[in-house]
Amino acid sequence: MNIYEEDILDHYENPSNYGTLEKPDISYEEDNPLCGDQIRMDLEVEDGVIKDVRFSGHGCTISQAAASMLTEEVKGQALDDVKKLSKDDILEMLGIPLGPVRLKCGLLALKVLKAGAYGIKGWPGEEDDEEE
Amino acid sequence: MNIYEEDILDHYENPSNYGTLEKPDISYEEDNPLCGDQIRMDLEVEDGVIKDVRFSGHGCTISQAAASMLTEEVKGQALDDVKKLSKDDILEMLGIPLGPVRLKCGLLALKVLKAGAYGIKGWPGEEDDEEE
Amino acid sequence: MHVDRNEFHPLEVDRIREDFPIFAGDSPIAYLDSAASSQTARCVLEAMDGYYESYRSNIHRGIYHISEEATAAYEDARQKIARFISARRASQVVFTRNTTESINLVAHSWGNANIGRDDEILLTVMEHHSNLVPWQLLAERTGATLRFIEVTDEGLLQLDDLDQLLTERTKLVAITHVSNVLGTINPVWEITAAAHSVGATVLIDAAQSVPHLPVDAQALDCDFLAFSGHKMCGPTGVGVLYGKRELLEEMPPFLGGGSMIRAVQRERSTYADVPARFEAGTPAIAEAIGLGHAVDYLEKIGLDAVHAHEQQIIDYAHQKLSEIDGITIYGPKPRMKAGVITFNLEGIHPHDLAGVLDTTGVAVRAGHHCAQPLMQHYGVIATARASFYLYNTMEDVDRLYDGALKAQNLLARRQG
Amino acid sequence: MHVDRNEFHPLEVDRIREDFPIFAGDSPIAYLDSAASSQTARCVLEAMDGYYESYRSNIHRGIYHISEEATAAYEDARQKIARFISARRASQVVFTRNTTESINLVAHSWGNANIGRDDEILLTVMEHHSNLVPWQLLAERTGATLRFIEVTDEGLLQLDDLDQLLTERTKLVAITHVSNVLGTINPVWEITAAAHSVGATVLIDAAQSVPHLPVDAQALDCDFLAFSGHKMCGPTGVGVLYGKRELLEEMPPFLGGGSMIRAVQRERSTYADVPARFEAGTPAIAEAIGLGHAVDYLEKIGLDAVHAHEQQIIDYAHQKLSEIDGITIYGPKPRMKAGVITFNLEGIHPHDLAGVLDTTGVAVRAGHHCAQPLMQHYGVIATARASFYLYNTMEDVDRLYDGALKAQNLLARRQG
Ligand SMILES: Cc1ncc(COP(=O)(O)O)c(C=O)c1O
Ligand SMILES: Cc1ncc(COP(=O)(O)O)c(C=O)c1O
Repeated sequence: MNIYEEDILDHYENPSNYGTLEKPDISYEEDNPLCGDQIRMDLEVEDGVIKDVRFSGHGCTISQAAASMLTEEVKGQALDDVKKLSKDDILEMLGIPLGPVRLKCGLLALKVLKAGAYGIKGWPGEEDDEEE
Repeated sequence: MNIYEEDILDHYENPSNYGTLEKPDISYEEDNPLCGDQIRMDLEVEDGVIKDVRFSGHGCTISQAAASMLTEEVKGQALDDVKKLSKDDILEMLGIPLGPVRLKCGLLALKVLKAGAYGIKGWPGEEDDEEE
Repeated sequence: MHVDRNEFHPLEVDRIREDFPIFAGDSPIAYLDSAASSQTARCVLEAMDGYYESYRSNIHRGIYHISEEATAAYEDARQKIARFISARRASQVVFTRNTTESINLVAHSWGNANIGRDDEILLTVMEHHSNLVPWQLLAERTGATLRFIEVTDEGLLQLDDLDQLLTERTKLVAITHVSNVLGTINPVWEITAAAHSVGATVLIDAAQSVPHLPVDAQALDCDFLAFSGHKMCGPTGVGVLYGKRELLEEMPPFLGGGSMIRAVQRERSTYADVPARFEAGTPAIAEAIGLGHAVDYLEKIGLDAVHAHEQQIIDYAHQKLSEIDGITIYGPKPRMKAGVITFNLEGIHPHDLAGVLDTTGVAVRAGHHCAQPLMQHYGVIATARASFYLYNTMEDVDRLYDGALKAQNLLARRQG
Repeated sequence: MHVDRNEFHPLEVDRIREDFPIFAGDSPIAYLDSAASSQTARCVLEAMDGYYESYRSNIHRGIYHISEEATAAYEDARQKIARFISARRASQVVFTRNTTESINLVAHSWGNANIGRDDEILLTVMEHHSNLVPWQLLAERTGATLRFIEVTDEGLLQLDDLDQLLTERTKLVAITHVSNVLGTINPVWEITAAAHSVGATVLIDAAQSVPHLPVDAQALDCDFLAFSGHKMCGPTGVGVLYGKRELLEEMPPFLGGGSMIRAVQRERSTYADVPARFEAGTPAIAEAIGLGHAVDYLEKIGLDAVHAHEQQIIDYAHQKLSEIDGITIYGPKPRMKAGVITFNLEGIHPHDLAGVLDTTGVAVRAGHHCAQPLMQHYGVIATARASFYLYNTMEDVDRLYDGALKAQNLLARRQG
């Protein structure tokens, strides 16, 4: 249950798809004001499919590793499939349980990605998972 | 510890000095809005000494018995001595311990008497017992 | 008294009583004051002690184990309570200190923003002071007018003239679900529907209903619902405000401080989403966790069963007390009310009645029950009130009856 | 580490630790987050369980035994707390939920009545959000202006320009006694005297002082003082507002409801005397009783001894942590502060530091500590904070040190 697994540290130290795209079709950025974590996602989209993706920003290991893993996952995926990604998918990628504070860190990249995919304001919001 | 001692019930049923004075030198009245207990005290005062006293009003056994006992006690006393009467004097007269709610009932007569003796507004207030 | 178990005991009261420490011992109290505050279930105390003994910490921001555990337990309690009152989302449950604070929160945050000089607030004459004084204060701040649904002699709401009372000036209807004095169960669903038809917002004071009846906030369709943990087998120090999502989200903050912010600058701040926006400072963590367990406990037993049990008791209490000479019972017939019986004995001050009952180990309340306008309606200053809950028995009623007779013997000698 | 007992252990910490259930067991947590919320003493839990198990009832109006007992215990707690902070009268102690509510009570009741458009409220840059946001909201309501005492790089208040900041427009000075981030003990007596000389009212946020230092409200001469039970070995859900008698007596009610009234009519009410006027609804009864016992506990040990103990620890912690490469410690030297040490390790996010420390059983807080303006002053978004209390040991500091090195090994590889 150690949250500093090698896998996470590897992604933190050598993140995949780190950087920006020159002409992204979609670009969205958000921060977590509580801890200052910040993620930007640039997407190149063709026929509804993510051709390329880059993330940038800074923050704790969890937020950065989650972003790195997420970019690996979604490259080549349909935008509509990205919309279906959930909290549980991120937890599975990270492979460790997260407490409530770290969960916000872990989900920041997904939040940014989804907000981008939905076109920011169209997104129903992360809280909707809660609905019964 | 039974609060319905015969002594209290006797005073309740056959109160001493019940009634009003025709020309009181001091007359004061107050109620306890929480339970509706009401006491009026009429005093005849000569040279600073209570020559005669009557109480009237209605309420629970404790408030009425305390008023009755108190009138017996203060008849013939100097007004200045009345000002010195305390919560403990009342409790001694009643001869039983009182919980916080009934204490308010038990002290109503004293409160009215003191307010009268001090001239209502000059009275520092019952709360002052609390001061350290 | 020998009774048919199925008929009179839908609850296994003997087993239930074991869940409440106060009834242990040889001469347990006949506790007939649950409408003021109920006993607290042992499982609730254990849950709170569990927090204090093994994961005591502050919530929300902690990154270490026990703080994460505390946060999860606190939010879990919110989920449980949301489910208990059939709220759509957990975020519609705001933790407060008690019903009183819940109502004041609405009066300040929603009220200041939505109520103006020409508006009317419709209440009933049977409101608890906690659902009256906050609106008096709001009316003072805004110039709005209070109006009242009257009470019939039987103790029901006088709803014939509801149509006249509800106009387009009515901005808020704030009513009690169950009267804490009369026990009357008000038709809050119908009143809510009528209020909504003129565009009014509806707050239900559920302090006496959520502990005793199944309450479904979505089905009632009310906009706000307020209740207290200490009346429903929970601890003191925690209450709940439920609100419709759109309303809560639009409401400005009430108390400012830690946890209710998004970002703070020297001169101004932005605020967190609901429910955090309304939970400034360190909340009643242990108490919220305890209330979650109280809800588990009540759900396990079933609110239908609790209500049925109280119905049996109150039926019997009416029957038995009616035998007493000189008794006046206030409020409707047993079938139309919850487990409360309020009465006076001729010539005996309710304080004295309660005092004599106390000498026999029977605890009832005496006074105005924080409902002075209702007392004024009945022309009395105080009454005695016995209120029942899942742990009360028919024997408690017998003890109440015997004690009342004893008080008459002792105190009503002047009569005769 | 071998230490001279008299020099380093004015408290018998081993015995004290036995009073806190969380330290039982083989591998106790190094709990370094008492500034957020302290552990609760066993005697406090026992007092609360005692209430729940043997005299559980509502207070104030009850005429039966257990309610009288509960009322007496609740009021007794008020007396104890009054004595603890050297208030003249028990009625100057108002029970609230926490420091945050205490401050909001003043902002609403006193603030709305006394603050106007041309008035200024003087704060400091090191205030907790709970002593900032309520004044922002008051300023929004009234049009008043907020002004700030700056913080020096060393983490002290910049008092040189206090004379310019304090003018006849200054109506309120609201300052923290001890900073929850820097540990700075502010010269509140001097500031209060200066504020009074221009006629300003003074509120002291004592959330971090009352638990850790002897605080004498009369000697400080402040007008209001606010603190929380959960930071001083007490339970969650209860806090205190102390106020000068004349001020409290003139203040209009804040929350309306049961217990705070004298007499209620349909359209208007008259209000009870203080403190009841400010305690609407059923209060946190068990919690207030618990807090009374926490105060007994702290008094028995002695606040001087507690402070001296924290001084020893914080001295040692400064010494030890200063050895770490790349550490920045915020705030003044040990001798000028209470038992708090806030720091950052270069290249390591405080969340990660706290996360690694957690894997070694060390609990510290990481974040903005509800003091974003202070973070902005230092140009950081978050820091790590270790805070100490009477039950902490030198060994806890060693574990903090070891954990910090571990975090560097694990996470600072990018550096170097
Ligand atoms: C200085 C200071 N003020 C106010 C508060 C708020 O206390 P509470 O959350 O108990 O209301 C805190 C606690 O974090 C504090 O440290
Ligand atoms: C109908 C009703 N409303 C409100 C309240 C106030 O509840 P609390 O004192 O928990 O705020 C009560 C409790 O007496 C009540 O019976």
